[in-house]
Amino acid sequence: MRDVCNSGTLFVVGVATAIAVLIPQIVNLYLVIVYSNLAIMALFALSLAWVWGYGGILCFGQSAFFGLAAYVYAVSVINIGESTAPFLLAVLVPTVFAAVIGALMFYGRVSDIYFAIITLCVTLILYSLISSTAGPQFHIFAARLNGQNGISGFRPLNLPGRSDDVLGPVESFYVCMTFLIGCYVALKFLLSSRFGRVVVAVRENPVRAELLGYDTRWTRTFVFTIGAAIAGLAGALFAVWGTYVNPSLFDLRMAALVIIWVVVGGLGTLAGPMVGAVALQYLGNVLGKQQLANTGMIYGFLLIVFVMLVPQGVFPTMQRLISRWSLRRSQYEMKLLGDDISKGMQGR
Amino acid sequence: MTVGAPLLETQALTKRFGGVLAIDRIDFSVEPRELRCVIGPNGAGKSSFFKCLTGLARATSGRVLFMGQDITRADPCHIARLGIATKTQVPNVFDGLSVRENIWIAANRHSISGVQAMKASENTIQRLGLSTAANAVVGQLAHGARQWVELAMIVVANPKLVLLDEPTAGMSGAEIFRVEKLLNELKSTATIIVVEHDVKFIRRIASHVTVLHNGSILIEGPVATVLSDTRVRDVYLGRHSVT
Amino acid sequence: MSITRRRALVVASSAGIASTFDLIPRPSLAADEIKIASILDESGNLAEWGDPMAKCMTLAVEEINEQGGLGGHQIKYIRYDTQSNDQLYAQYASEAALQDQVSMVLGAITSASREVIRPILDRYKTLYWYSTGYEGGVCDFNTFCSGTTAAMVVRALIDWAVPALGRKVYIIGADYNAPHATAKFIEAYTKQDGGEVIAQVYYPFDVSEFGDAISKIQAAKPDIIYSMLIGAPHLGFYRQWAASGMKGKIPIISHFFGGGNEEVLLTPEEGDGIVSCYGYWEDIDSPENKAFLERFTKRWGSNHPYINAIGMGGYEGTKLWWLGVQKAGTVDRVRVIEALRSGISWTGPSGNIAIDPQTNNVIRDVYIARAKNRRMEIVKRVPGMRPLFTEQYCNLIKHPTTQTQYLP
Amino acid sequence: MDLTLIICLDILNGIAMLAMISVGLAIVFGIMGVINLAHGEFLMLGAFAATVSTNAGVNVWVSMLIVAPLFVGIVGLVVERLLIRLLYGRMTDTLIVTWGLSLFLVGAVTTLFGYTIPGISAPLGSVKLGVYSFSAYRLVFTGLTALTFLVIWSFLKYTRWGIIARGTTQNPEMASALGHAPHRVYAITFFSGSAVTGLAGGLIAPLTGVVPTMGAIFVAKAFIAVIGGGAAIVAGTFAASSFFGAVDTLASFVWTPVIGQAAMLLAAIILLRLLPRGITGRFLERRI
Repeated sequence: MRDVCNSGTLFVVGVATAIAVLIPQIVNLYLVIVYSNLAIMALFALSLAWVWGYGGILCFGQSAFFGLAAYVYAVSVINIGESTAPFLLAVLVPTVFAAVIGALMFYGRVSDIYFAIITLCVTLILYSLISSTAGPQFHIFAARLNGQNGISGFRPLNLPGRSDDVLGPVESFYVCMTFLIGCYVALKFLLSSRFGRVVVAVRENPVRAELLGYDTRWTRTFVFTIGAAIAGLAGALFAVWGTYVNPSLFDLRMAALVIIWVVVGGLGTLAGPMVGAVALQYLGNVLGKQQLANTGMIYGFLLIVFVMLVPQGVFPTMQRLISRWSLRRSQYEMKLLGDDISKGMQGR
Repeated sequence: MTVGAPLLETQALTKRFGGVLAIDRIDFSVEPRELRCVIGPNGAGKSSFFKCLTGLARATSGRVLFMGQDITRADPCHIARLGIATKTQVPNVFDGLSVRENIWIAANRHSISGVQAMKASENTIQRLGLSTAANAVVGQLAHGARQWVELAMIVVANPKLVLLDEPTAGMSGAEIFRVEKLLNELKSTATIIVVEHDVKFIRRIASHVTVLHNGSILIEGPVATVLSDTRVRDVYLGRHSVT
Repeated sequence: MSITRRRALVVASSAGIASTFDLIPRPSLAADEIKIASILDESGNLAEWGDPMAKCMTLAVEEINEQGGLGGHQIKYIRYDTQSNDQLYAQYASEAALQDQVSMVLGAITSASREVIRPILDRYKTLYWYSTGYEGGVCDFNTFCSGTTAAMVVRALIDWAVPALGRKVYIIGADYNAPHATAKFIEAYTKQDGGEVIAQVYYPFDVSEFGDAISKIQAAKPDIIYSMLIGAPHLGFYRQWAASGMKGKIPIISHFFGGGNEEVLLTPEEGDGIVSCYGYWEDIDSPENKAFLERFTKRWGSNHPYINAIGMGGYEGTKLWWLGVQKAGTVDRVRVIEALRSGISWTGPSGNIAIDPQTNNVIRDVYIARAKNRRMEIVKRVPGMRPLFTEQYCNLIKHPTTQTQYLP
Repeated sequence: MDLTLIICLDILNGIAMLAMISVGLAIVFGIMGVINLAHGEFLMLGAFAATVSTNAGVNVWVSMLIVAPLFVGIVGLVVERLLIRLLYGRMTDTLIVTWGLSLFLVGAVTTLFGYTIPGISAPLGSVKLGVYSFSAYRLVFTGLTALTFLVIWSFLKYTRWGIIARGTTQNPEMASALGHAPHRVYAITFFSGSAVTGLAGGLIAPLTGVVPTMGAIFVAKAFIAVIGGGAAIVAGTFAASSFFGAVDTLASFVWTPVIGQAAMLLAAIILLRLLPRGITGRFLERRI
């Protein structure tokens, strides 16, 4: 059981590394830029895959942490210049923010759809607040927030400590892929650790976990915070990638999009949502170049068809196709085991 | 009846759900190493009483003392950490996980390392004859088997106090016999409170019985006397109503 | 329905093919082909602006090609639909510049999206054309803004309105940058014309309930309401205003009205009499405009929505750029920019437009018009308005390396 | 004096607006637990139906009160048959499908009608209050909202179908054991939910701009209202709308509309933090 998961992990890591190494060799600069964006969105999807798929926390406002990080990077890099501190700050701020919200909500035993709506509200509040900072009076030191227009044209990443060595598209792509693979592996390790199994247990049955002496409120807060940190990382990378931030990062579309990615990729897996994000982002990019019909219409239609054909999401479906036979067998074994238990119980 | 401080004690414990008075000023106590049965017709307040003890429900008034410590307002996880293990009425396990993982989770809470937890859970798996099923996903097991896994999760936690809500529900005769043996083993290390309907089973395991009726204690005492008491029979037959 | 499905599926498969192509690096481009691209929201929230812009640009390109292009080189026009999603702006800008290596990008509707792609196109040395009317202040050697700037239309509108309608101006606007910035011009010019702005109130885009606004205005009793409301939800104001029986009691002026074909979305009972000011209206009565409308109808059919200044921007931008190319005799970026800045002037459907070398913005005619029965009747043509605010700060002749937007 | 009165009217109207756009969602979510992300587009369809039919010469009241609900109800029925039915109990899949549906509907309507269709103006004139004047239609709108709520409430409380529907919510197996196929109940529920949404769309058609993308702005507000309301469909939505609507309008009046919006969202957060099961989850247990 655990071996399978490991080989799966290795497979995913292998593929990702191959992509990271090969892409810049075989494709031109533009596609490297596109793929960087895909990597960033995959990382973003990964954060929700963890929070929702493993923590069992439906967070409808994951984009709040993504956008917050992007804004923190933009504002602080304009003020500081050298990009290392701003980058770290950009990950730190949403993490702390999430820890506070999480503690507030989970210790109040808010959960399920109610938590989802609260997080959505948080995003929308950020949207309306940041949108209304058009005037010159809204600025953080040197950085003017600039309302709907957002901030653009700020510095991308540079080599730590050496503010003249600004990273080009290819280097940035390596950075994105490194963080993506890093986070994926880190989460896999976390899941196989003692804590990781407790996390899954809490998702499976919070009441039982409580009765066994686990503080689900703390567990949930912690899981949520980790997720926010990863989303923050993605957001910071996004700001670096596009060198622009604006309130659309906090709008309903963005909030829903990441959820769609996760479901399309497959809830309850880490690799699936990454695939989902890449696939859907790429689809949108490709559809934007055709003039046959309204893009939104086609996109929506494809989504519907997809769910009808691939209910469990891409990744689990693939897994099932691979192990259909063995699965049928295991169910048979399961029955035998059931009998064994009752025998065993009477045996002694 | 042994002397000394009670392990668990409730003082005028009361719980209302909305307008309904589920349990009404219950004064209850068990001694260390005792196996106490709590019986009563449906709606007598047995489950509510348990909920208040485990922290799943907050008592409206009154106190719950465990080894002299007030746990009335404590959270379920903190109560559990004091050494109170619970089996709820319906099998309450991690359906998505394997038998081994279920038991490991239970052991892990108070083990210093994952390895130690693994050892503890393996022992329990052996002891309860679950080894053949160790990798089965609990959700796919039969009702009785899942109850059994839940009991294993209690055993591995080696608790001071065990609360069992209808441990034999949906079990075959042989399985019930098995549970009885397990309880007798547990009794040597822990205090046990069992909610049960099966009178034969009660006679076999318990020395003392508490009868709940309409949310308060109707009668309490040795099995024989209590079960032969007319009021108890009336209550079960629904003739009697305490005023 | 079934037809739609089939079409969608066809598209899906073709899309798949396209994507596989993308994975392979493209060979260098055919030499005899001039490529230009538009990056516009042709679907999603902003589609009602993006779609006509793309149509107008298509028409311009086809006209140029009919006239033989540049020395026999035809123009290939690439359309990117950003689906009202700023991320795609960033991606497509890079694609147009790096992969398609186009000679010119015309694109962005909102200022936000413009500020996303302007730095990218600067970085990758691709000529950028922004044709939508905007708040003004863009000062970038590589960027040409052929739309009206807020200062010029406000100047025209206030100079006409304050003497004619009264002194007390009440500003109600959408809560984003352009209105906040423009309000400063309104205040300044109103004061110069002897009037005063008595109040300003701003609404988020998604507000459609204007009860409180109407009550506040009724309490304040201004002579003029200057509206900078925009988008469908904000139409609620005009509707609720009329429904409250206020229509005609206090005149409404707005240099935003008409940009989203509000005069069509509103009924005559609601819309008639609202005065606006833009660089182009379909109702302009000039031979150039008549000819244009004929060609447009011939190309896109007669039941197209009312063509407004924003849509026309796609046509103007392409034509102006083409004048530069013809003058330079090449599509080389630097030479075309020089040619354009050497004083290009053009009389088209929207009257005269001249490029101002100091700002890379334009000096152009603007038209004050009044909504009447779902069309706009021209009240006054104001010739040769300069990019007033922009030219105070921006001087690309002295500082050609500037790449910024000055905000009031 | 006039001012306070007018403010009260505005607040009432704000509440009515929120309540009206939410109640259809409340029915679908409350009884079926289906999160319909295309709710906004259903509103849009209602508005389009009303506008188009009015422009086609149908009496404005007929098209708002009959055509719009009927049309959207039928659309809802089709959607239920083709999509939702196959996804019961699969909340996450329903999320994507309805999201896809919303994109599809926007695209389809755009393709059919274009971006701009001639709008319809509010019937009835205006009423004067001292220096103020107030749209009579908006008063009627408020009244109609109240009426709609009354009808739905009494329907759920007294009619056989209402009771069956509520029963199905509590316990589908039980309901089907009693011989009521949940699918049939759900189909009818989705139809009526969509119809009410269509009605809302029709009624707001003269109040706002009718364009294919208009739905987007309503869906979030509607959700917050419905979830904030909690278990009870009618009472909950009503309570939540009243609370949020009042907060929004009042804050908009006292400060700025931006603050109004933020205040409403903040109120929602605080509310759900204090009452983790929504308003009625706490106070009106087991009500409609």
